[in-house]
Amino acid sequence: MHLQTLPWIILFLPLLAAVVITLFTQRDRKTSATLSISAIVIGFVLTVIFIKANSFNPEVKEVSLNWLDIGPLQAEFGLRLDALSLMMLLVVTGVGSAIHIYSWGYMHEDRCFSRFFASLSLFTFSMLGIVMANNFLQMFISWELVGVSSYLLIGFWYEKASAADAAKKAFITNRLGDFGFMLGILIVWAALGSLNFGKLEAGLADNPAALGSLATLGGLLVFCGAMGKSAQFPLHVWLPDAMEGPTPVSALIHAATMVAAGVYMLSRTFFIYTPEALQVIAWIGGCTALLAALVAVQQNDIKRILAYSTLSQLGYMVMAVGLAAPEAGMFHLTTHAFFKALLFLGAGSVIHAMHHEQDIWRMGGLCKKMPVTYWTFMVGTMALAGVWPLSGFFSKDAILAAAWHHSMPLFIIGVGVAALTTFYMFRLVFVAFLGGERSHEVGHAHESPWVMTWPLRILAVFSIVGGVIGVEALFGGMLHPGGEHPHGLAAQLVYPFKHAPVAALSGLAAFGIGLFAAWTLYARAKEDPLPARIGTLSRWMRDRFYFDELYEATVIKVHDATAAVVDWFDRWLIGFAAVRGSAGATSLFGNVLRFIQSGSLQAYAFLLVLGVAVILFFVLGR
Amino acid sequence: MSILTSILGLPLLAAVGLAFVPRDYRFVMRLVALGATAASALLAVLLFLKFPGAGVNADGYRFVQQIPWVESLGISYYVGVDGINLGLVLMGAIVAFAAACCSWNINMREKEFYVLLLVMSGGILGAFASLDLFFFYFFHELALIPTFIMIGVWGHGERKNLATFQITLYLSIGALIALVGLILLYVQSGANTFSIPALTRHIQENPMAPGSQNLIFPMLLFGFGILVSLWPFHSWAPLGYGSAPTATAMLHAGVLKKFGLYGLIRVALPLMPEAAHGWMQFLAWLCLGNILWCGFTAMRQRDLNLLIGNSSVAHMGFIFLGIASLNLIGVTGAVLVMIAHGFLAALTFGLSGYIRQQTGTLEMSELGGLLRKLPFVGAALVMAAMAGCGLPGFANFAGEVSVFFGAWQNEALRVVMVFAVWGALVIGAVYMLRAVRAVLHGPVADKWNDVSDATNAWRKLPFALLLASLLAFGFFPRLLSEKIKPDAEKIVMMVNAARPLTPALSAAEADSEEAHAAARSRDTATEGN
Amino acid sequence: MNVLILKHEITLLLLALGVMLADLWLPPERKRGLGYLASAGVGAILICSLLTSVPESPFAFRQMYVLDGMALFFKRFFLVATILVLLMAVEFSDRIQAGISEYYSLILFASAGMMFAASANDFALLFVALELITVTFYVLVSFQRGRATSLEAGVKYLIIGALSSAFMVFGIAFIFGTSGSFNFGDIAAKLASPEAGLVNNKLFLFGLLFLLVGLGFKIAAVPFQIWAPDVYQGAPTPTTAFLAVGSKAAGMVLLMRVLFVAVPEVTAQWWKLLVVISALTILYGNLCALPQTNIKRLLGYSSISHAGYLLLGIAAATTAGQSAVLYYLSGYLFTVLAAFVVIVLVLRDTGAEEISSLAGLHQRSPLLAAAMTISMVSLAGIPPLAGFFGKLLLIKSALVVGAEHQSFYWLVGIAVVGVVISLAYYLGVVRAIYWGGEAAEKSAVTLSLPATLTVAACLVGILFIGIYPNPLMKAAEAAVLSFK
Amino acid sequence: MNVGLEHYLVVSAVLFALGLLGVVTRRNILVIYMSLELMLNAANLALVAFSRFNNNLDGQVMVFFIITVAAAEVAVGLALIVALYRRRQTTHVEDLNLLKH
Repeated sequence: MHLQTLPWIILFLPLLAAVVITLFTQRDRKTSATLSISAIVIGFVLTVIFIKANSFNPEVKEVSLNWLDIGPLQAEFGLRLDALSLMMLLVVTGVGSAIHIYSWGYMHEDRCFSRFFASLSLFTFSMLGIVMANNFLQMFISWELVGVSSYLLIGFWYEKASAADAAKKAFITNRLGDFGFMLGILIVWAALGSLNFGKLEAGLADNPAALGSLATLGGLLVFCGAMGKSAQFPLHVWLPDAMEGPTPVSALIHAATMVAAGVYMLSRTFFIYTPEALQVIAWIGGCTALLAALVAVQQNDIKRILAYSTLSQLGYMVMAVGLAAPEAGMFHLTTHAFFKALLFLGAGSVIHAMHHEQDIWRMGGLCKKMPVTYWTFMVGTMALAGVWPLSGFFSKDAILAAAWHHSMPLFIIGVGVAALTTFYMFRLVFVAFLGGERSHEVGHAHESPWVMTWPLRILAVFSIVGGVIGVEALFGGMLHPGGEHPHGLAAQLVYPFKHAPVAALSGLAAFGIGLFAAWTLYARAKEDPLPARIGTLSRWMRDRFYFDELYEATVIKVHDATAAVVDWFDRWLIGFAAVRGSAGATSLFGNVLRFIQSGSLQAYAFLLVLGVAVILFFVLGR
Repeated sequence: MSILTSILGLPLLAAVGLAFVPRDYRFVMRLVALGATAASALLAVLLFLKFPGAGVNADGYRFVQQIPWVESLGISYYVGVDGINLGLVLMGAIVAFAAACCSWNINMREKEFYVLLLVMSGGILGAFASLDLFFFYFFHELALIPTFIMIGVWGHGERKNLATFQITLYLSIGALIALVGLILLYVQSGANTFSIPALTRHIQENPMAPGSQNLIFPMLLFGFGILVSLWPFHSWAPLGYGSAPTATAMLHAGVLKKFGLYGLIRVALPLMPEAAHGWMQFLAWLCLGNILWCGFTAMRQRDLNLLIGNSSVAHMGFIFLGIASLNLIGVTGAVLVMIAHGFLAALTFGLSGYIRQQTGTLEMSELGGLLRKLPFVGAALVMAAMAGCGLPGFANFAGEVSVFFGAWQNEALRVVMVFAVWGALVIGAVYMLRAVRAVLHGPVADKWNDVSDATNAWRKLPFALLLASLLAFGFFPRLLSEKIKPDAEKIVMMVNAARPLTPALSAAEADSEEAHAAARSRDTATEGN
Repeated sequence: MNVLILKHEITLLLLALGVMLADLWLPPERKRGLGYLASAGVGAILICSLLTSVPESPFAFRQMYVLDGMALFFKRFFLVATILVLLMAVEFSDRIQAGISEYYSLILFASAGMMFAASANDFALLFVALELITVTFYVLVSFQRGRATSLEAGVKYLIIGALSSAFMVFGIAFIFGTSGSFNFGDIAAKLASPEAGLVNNKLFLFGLLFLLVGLGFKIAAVPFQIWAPDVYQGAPTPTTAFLAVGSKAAGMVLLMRVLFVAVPEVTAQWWKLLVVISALTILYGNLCALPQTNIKRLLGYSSISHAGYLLLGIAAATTAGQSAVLYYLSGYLFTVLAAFVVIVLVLRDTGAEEISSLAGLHQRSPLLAAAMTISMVSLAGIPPLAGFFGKLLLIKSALVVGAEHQSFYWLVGIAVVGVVISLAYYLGVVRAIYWGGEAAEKSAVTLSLPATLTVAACLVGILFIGIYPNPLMKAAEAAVLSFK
Repeated sequence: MNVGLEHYLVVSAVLFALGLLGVVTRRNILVIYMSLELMLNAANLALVAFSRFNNNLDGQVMVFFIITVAAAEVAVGLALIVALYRRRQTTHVEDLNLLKH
């Protein structure tokens, strides 16, 4: 049984839900939510059924329809079903389901409840599209759709100026990346004559030089797309701002899906990158990881901390791909999806309880008020920090191991970031959950309803076991065939220490250092002690290294200035001088000319005679 | 009688009929206008559905009808469709109906308005259905003149008068240059016929002299170019559209403007292939003017209609780029964008017209937060903006992406392409989102408390119809592309059968010749598969 | 000789005399209606002319007079024009203090002159026919004796007209002196024979140029256009209309006969002169019309520009060009008359002739507003109206020649520029009608049935010629054949 | 001295030129009008001379036409000038300035 239609159903159910909600059930909140949630839950169930039936390695790997074919442009609409996409499918629908269910509780009071679920479903559809795409163009299409649905979700509270601006910023920044992505696709297509991943891979395998001189450039351009979606330096600025959206959205975008799309795409198209391109990718990933971790240390908004943490982890993943270890990147992506979704939903639970207060310095002592949230959050934190045997340890270790093998500087950065991660996460936990109440809102806080806590519990379980359920082997088998991959629970538990002990131990050491630093600084802090200690650096970190300001001063200014200049020329040179000028000159000429008609009869007679004379001269005079 | 004659004749007939309806019978007038355009749109849908099965004549056209008109000059009323104009006729008919629907707020001189609207609709459809150069031009002008008068009489804004004069004179210059070019083509081809198929056949056997080609082609290029607001001849468009009544802007920006592009594809390329090769590199750079220049200008607009007008000019750049690529993908993509942009432009102008009617202004600094008050119209505007910045799912994307692939295939255009993609993906997004941000997002001001959404089904219908068309062709572009492809291929073959004759225009021409050859062989190779 | 060959002219003259005599017996209040009678009579002649075909021996009076296809075409043209002008004159009669029946009969006399001009095959007949027209027009122009502008226009027309007549006569004298004949056929034969050397005879060419002054005056081509705006503005409106249509067409037919029948060799030599004159005429007319505020003066300038377009067809010197001229003139006939009828009907109460006084016309009379708009648009040359197809033919004929003489491309370019400029001022009139400002006068315009029919006839003519050109095209082509 | 065609033509041309000069320089409409008649007569003279030297009487017939037409023209013209005088009390060309530009 191949169940070939199942993937189609999985893909289109959310779209159907979005359409039905938009067209018919806008007013009926309950039906809307039910539709949207059941679409993704059914999707999850069907995915499980499909994997059960076909395992992660179906016989038929592709099903496709013809979407557009014009001569050499053969654009299919197809689904590629292999381990990579199926695992990703599982993650997206699984984590997505949890977030959808959670949203029911979180968004319950919002008046645009139906719209929210419609957007959420649209987003799910787009994301599934990226996951299952079997060709570049379809991936680009879903890519764009993800962009727009994230625009709709981030700007969900569009009446708030900051939300509307953040949505715009996210979309446009993504578009900058997509610009490169499109060009990359064009280069690849022009050189290899196909868009289909399978055919491209086969083509490149046949003739590795097929991309010619543009190979590195093409790869890097495709990577640009990933930079936008996965918020890699220097296109990372949109992600923290995107926190303006409702928290489930942040969870969905930052945890499992949108930002992961970039890494997923890199893994999917791993075959086109040349070593040079990979090097650039790795360094960009490393820089992002470091930079974001540093910034996260000095943020006070709970969601922003998580946002920068996401950035930092994405940096890890991208670095992994750059280090020619896409399986490690995907592994981390998967585990990260679990614990980061968990963290965001936990943060959402906190925010919900705190009546939309997001400053951690106004929280404190929440562990008693919200035990479920606290403990699940703690699990997430530990997983993120890389505590053995939680999922984060294994995936992060895989990346550190890859770095150990390939590049010492990146390894050092990686370990440093790991320490920073532990530091800022525990800073968050110490300040927000432990200690005394820092504001009276904490007094009113209480645990969230079951629709919100159950997703937390489920995600917490996955955050714990995610590292040892065979994900790594699965990705490894596909993306890194021939390499050794651990099988069996026990083997997986100890694999890191056998495979690359230095990396594993460094990771654990980093955790220790980070925890210790956080404990010393924040366990009993009333206010942040860091600014006093490191001064300027702290300010730089808090102000996100002034990247927004930098863009404001460069990219945006350049565009605005160009637009102003062009507009000026358009208005005055073309519109006024050339167009209306010539009209004006004509009319002026007419006005002058008509004074020949002086009204004087004698002048008329004279002119007539003059005319005759001129004609006589020219016709006969020569 | 061909179904095409009914499609274009119904609005014209209704216009004549309306002239005899007493002016107090407003309801009757509206009914006649709606009925005629609706019938014409339905017939166009029928035409579209029946197209693959209909009989083809020797020249590859279907649903043809030919009536001799002026024998001594070889003018005949000759209508017919192939893949290239089929979609345009469909799009024109649907937009005409939508425009008629959007005219409910006209409350002075309805009679004249509806007569002109119907004449315009009939003229537009006639221009696209005609296979005779004379009628092709004739119908276009028939549609153009009502545009001017409608802007003058029912237009709005302080600069209405300037807008009317500017658009009239500017477009007339373009139309006349094109006319002179067409007549010259007729004269110098020596075929003594205005029939496009006959002319094409004649020229395939007796190609035009290089001198003639180089004389006529620029005339058509710039004549048609002015009509399509090719940079730098675009400044009529934003102001004109900004001042035009809703229906007029919808019909003109959506449909009538495509006339010049259609003319380039149908007439200029196949009949003057050598000159086409020589000029295309130049055209490609000009179309960057549209995409970037007008995109940047759009970013600076303070009035929503001006912004949309500039963006519509910018979109024309993609169509030109598709044409300039001179290959199957590019030309097919260009036709796709033409159709898609038709729906889109009509939609955006319809929506902005609605907003203006409700708020009395389109100054973006005055507006804001309207999505709360106008959930339907606002959502439609968001979708339109998204379609405008090339979001997949809308027909524009299918077209633009084909244009990109087509233009990229032509190696001479790659530098241009880099900028074009920038314009499409980044600049387009910037100004479109800026408009959404300014008009729909943000807090809603108290003064807009009375603004009401389109609740009535009739009010929603035009927008829903246009959106549905955009989405239908966006999801299933093959509905169009499969029909366009064979005929686009014929044109591309005719163009590429000739060698370029003025390499002076581009240094890269020598390189690109190989590319052409490669592209051609690839074309034919895939054709073989 | 068959005198019946002149039956149209003779009947027309009798009709003119009849109208004059009827004035003696008719009570004053009935005199106005005489115009209807006159136009009915002209209508009868028109029908008669439609039934007439070219006789086997088309000549009369020692080949002075010819009734060929061209003559017949123009006779019908003039008869149609006369009918419409007479109907217009009836509507205008309130503003003519005395002698309305004389006004009618003078129109008929002028019309007879034009019909003779259509048939002129000899410089003597040319001169006499032209003078018949001109002298009649002196009176017609100054017919509103109470109005100073009418008188001034009359005097200006008189002096400049007489001056150009003098040039023409002097020219004819030299043509006669060098060629030894007045007859077009004889002169053509002499020109064709190389031993006579007439083509290079400077005196002959000098005479010919002087002759062209007279004809140029009639059609108001640069540099002989100078009188036109003043006279158009000052003259009573029906006279202006008749000047614009009849007098200009008479000049055109004579010009064509002279250039293509009498001196084809010289014409072939002088194409450059014609191109230059045509270009200047187009530009001058259109540019000067741009700032005008008086509608009649504007039409005066516009009529100059149309003379330029017509000359474009003549400069091409091909049968296509000639038939284009005929076609264009026919369209121009209905178009211009429609405009003047509207002017007569709208402005007869106020007497104001400013463009701005058309304001609010769309409310006062939608029919007249539409008629004026259509007329303006047709004059600009835009489909589906008469002016378009005419311009198309003219441009086409010029472009054909362009392959040989590049200057024609420039000429076409200038014509295009002219059309665009003209659009600006024609649109100005449309603006005044529809959105130009507040109307001073708000009452509805009352239209009599004949007036409505006149307007309708003009509109039908404009649309028919514009939309279905075939019949007129065939007629024009047939008429031009008589030049071969 | 033998009077040849040239002499007649020269006289005729001189007459014509004088007439022209009168038209262009004189201010009184009546005088201008007389100058115009002079020009017509110059043509007449030329015609008669040509007729004589060409041995073709057509020219002289033409002269009759011209005289007749000129008479008609004068009749109408003088009437017009009289009408103008009665309305405006002037026969000066400078006073004809209502219609211009």
